[in-house]
Amino acid sequence: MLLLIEQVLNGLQLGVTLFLLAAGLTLVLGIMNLVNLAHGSLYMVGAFICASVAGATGSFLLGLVVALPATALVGMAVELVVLRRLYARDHLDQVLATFGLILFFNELVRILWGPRALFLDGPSWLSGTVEILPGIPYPAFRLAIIVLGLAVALFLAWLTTRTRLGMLIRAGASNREMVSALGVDVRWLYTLVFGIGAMLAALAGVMAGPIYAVEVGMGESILILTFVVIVIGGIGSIRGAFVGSLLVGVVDTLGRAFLPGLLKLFLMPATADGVGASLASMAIYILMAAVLIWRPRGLFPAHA
Amino acid sequence: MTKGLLGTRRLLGLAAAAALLAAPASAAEPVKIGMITTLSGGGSALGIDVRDGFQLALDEEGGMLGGHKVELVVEDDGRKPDKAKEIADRMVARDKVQIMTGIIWSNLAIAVVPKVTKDGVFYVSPNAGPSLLAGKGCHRNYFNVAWQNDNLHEAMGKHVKDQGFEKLYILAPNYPAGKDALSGFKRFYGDDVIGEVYTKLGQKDYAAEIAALRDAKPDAVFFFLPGGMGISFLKQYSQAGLMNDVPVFGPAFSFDQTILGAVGDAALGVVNSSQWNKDIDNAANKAFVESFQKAYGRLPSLYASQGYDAARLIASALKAVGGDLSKADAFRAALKAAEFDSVRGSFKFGANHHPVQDIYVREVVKEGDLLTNKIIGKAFTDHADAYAGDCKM
Amino acid sequence: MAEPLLQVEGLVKAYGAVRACDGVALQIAAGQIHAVIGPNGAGKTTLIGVIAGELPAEAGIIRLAGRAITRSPVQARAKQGLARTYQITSVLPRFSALDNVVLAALAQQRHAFGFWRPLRREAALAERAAAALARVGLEAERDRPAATLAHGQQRQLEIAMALVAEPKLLLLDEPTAGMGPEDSARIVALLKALKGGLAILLVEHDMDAVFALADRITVMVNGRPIASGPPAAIRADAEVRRAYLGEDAA
Amino acid sequence: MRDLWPLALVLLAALALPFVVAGMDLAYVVGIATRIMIYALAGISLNLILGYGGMVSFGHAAFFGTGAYVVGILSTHATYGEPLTTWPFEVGGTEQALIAWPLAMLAAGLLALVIGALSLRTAGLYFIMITLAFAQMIFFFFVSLQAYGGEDGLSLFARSQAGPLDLGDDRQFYYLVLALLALVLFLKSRLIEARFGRVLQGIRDNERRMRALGYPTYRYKLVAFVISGALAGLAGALIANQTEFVSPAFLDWPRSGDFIVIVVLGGMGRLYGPLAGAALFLLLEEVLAAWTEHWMIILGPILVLLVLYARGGVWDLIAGRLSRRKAGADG
Repeated sequence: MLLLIEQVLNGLQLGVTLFLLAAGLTLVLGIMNLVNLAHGSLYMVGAFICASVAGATGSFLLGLVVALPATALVGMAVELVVLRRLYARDHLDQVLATFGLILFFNELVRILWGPRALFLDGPSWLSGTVEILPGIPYPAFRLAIIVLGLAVALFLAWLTTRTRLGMLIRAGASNREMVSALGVDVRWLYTLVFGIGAMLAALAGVMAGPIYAVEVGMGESILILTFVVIVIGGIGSIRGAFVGSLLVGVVDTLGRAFLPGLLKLFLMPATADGVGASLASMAIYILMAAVLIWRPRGLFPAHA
Repeated sequence: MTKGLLGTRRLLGLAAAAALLAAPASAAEPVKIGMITTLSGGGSALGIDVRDGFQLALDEEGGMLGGHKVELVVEDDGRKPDKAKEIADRMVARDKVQIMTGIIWSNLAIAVVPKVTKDGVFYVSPNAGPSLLAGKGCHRNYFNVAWQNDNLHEAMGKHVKDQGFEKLYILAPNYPAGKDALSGFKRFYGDDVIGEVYTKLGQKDYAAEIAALRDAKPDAVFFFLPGGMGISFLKQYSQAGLMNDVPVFGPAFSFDQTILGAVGDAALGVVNSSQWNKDIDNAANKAFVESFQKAYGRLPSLYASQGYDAARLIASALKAVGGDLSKADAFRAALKAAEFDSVRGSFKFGANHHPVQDIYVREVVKEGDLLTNKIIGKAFTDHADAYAGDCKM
Repeated sequence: MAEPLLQVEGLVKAYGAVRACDGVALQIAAGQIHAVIGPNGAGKTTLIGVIAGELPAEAGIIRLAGRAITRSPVQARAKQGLARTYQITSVLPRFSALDNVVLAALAQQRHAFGFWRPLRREAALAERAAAALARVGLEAERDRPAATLAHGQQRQLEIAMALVAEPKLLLLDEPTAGMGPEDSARIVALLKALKGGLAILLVEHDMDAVFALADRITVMVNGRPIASGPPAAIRADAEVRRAYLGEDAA
Repeated sequence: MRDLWPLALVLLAALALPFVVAGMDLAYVVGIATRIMIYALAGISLNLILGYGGMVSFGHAAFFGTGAYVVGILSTHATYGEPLTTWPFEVGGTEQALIAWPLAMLAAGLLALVIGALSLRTAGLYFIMITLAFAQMIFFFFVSLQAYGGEDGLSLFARSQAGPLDLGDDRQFYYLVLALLALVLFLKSRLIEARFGRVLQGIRDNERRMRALGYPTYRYKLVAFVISGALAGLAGALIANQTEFVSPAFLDWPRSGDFIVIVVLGGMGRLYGPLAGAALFLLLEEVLAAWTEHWMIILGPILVLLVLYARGGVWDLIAGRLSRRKAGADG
């Protein structure tokens, strides 16, 4: 039972990490109607910048403070130079161009930082474990991720519903002309939103750095998971991204943790290990298919 | 250094060369060696080290191996099997390479090696050693200078058994090399483990596995998670506070010089197995470590040592036949004899052309600020792989 | 009166809190032109969307020739004899005028899973399509891509696409929208010529056109029909004058 | 008829190629040309739904790889004489192209039926992401398919057998691929002009209109998706023979990206576009890779520029240049 609670917590934590990435992506998808495969590249850039700064200064927090605005700038530069020209284009153009950007960023990072993975560790005061329940020591850094992720979710909810910027963002999504008429330059609004998305991606990368490997290509596998999250949650919906992330995190974690054991009740142990591991790796896709059959536009479709 | 498909000049040169082809290759002509390795994309650190190690041996002799001029053609396979296959076809047909080497990954080796060896090319593997090529699919023109894939896992199994650990929890990715790794481990440890877990290939988050592992209360953990997977696992294992309670063991792949920097202090003190380390005490190794550092400004990795040994092995055989590869049988015999000073010290080939070598037990230590390995013992002396019996050459 | 061709009862369609259609009832007899008028936002286009099946109704019943089609998908309604044009012209821009109509004619066949014989060699379809083009006066433009046709011509093309299916009921959403007087007059003449052959539900802002064409008129305000009757009665209706026409008259 | 002469020229060149290079050390060129044609075939299959149907599938590698695996698995069973299944009756493997290749198309087509039936419930962005995700799922399925090599893949003992042909001979294999490519192109040239093809293009241009006309568009799109999947399966069966090897790397998602690049590079919705696209893409990769190991840093921006400035593919780019030059001369 305790193990189940711990595994659910693990699932939530994975979900929150995914949410950090999915939130930025869904913001850009929903508002600019732009599919940005290179979102994973920004995640990677954020992690690499943080790792370099932390490596040079020994301070994770300093790395975080540098990486967020730096990645936002990189993102805004990409928006200005390339993506801005793609808003009016169809999704195919966007897929193709941002596919090209992935190749570019992966290679650029490899030239700048070399082919080897980088080292990044969290701050020392988060290095220990916290006993959340008797007998379950939980890594403090993972708890920090959960807290941070929830804070970001609340912040985004506040930003989009309670602020002038949020109002402009929502208006911009449905009515470019109206926002223009209000005297706001939509182009800069979009650049700004993209910067926020890039910053969220960098935050995800920085927080993932101490847990996962900081290496070239780290953005792609997680990007596909993020797509699954967004398909489940509904494009453009922060709420959907949040629920979708947690669902995917929990299903993936519980699948890995318990499927092989469950199958051992019916199958030979060796077969159960193999089949269980295979099924677990496909669990989230099956979840996605199920949601699609039930709700083709995701759980919380943002636009009718 | 690399050759393109459309180099017009080259095509013209080839057309001219074609006219001369009737004449037998004289010993004065450079020996052509084709290297297919991974230089871009994921895992390119390994390919780059193999290439640099090989190139170092070449540079030390001033562009020669065993006293004979060598032309090295390097191409990037991008870790795609069909691309590797195409490059191999081209190297055989166009460049007329007589010796090939370089492939890092087992799946690419399986795609390329059987075909090129059938075509009469000698293949010297600096890394990939799948069981197929050591057993059923062995070939007289195929030599593996590094290992059979299971070697290091077997060594760890023996070491862990010798240390008296009784409740073992073992994990590896759910793919053939992962299964081979765990069965290799169990071959010398025994089948009695309390947990055997297969994870998703490329998985990043191991929270679920680590929680289950803690729950099972093992007294030691063995894992095989190459590349980024191992980095992630070790970091998370350490963060979970388990490093001091339950020691982990693994093969050298996750504790190599290419990776240690990224794992950080989490790896400190971990015991792992390897057939090479920079502190193996022999003249060849000392010279290699020193000149590699001088040439490239970094410590050599396991893979660099394998690339270097591959070149040195080829050099010894070229010397034996005077650079004349038309004496295929003599060349093969010279390769088999392996009369070169391996950086590993004693080295010889078994009947299936795979190494019979010592496997060491190392510990991750800190030298100044730099994480590296120190040999603390020997798991095997003159260890041969388990598949040699299946090989009918 | 015989059973009406189209019968709509208690139709409701809401967008959030706004009820675009709120209890709409309509009856159209075969061969009649029934106009729906009303101020902007009265729910006229929504009504057409719901009848055509592009928007789901929340309540109410739609019957076509006695059969309830309230839950049928768009393409099924089309096969039962419903055709429509759009407020914003909707043709296949890369196809020639003739091919647009050919595809419309082909839609009436049981299926279009032909993989071998080129469509343009199917003479029967081409003949029907050419005839429909001729009816709307576009025979000279048959080989021009639809995207290059003038706005008024695209409207005519849409009507041809609807006609070739020989529908029982044609839903026309502002067929003269955005047209100059000359083009408008041509459309009105065209619709007049069609009169009697099929029933038409016409949403239109041009009152001259409405009163020239319609057999019956329904006035909608805020999603509700406030009056329905022959043109003369509507013209005389005080409530209508106050709510809608009055503003025009003043 | 005037438009046909470049095609005839290309065909003639293709027919002559193995003879031209036979005398030289260029025999490997035949292998490269074969690979280009196979990728062109995959591009043609994707072009059917992407260029003619407007469906942006980002998971086409799944069908390509499935086709390859069917050939690989059947061949392995035939080589080792182990039956595929013993229940309800014994079914053995085969090396016969006439059996294995259609089965590869069938399997890929069935997979496309399942994935398509689910994915086509959505459109636009959802469709892109869902096809990508499903393809990734199939990728993981083959990675964990222990019995057939998993991530390591499967080596074929030999190429398939096709009657009197010896496919092990690169030249004969080349001609067979050429013939299949020509056949598929011919069938597709019929299909896109026939009822089905025209309806498909109508759906691409204006799906809402087509529905209002009475077309059950979902059904047409699904059939196109299945045909496309089956053709990709054929391309996969050929690549398995070409490399004599199959592995999950054939299904990894960047390969789906490569296929899209091939289609767009050649010009979407052009019958012969994928031919030009495949040749250009593979050769570009070769040239850049020969130049620098950091070739992707050049290829990436090339793709971006292609999207921004050469929307219609190289075809239009060349045609545009020519017509502009002509216009300049006239003025």
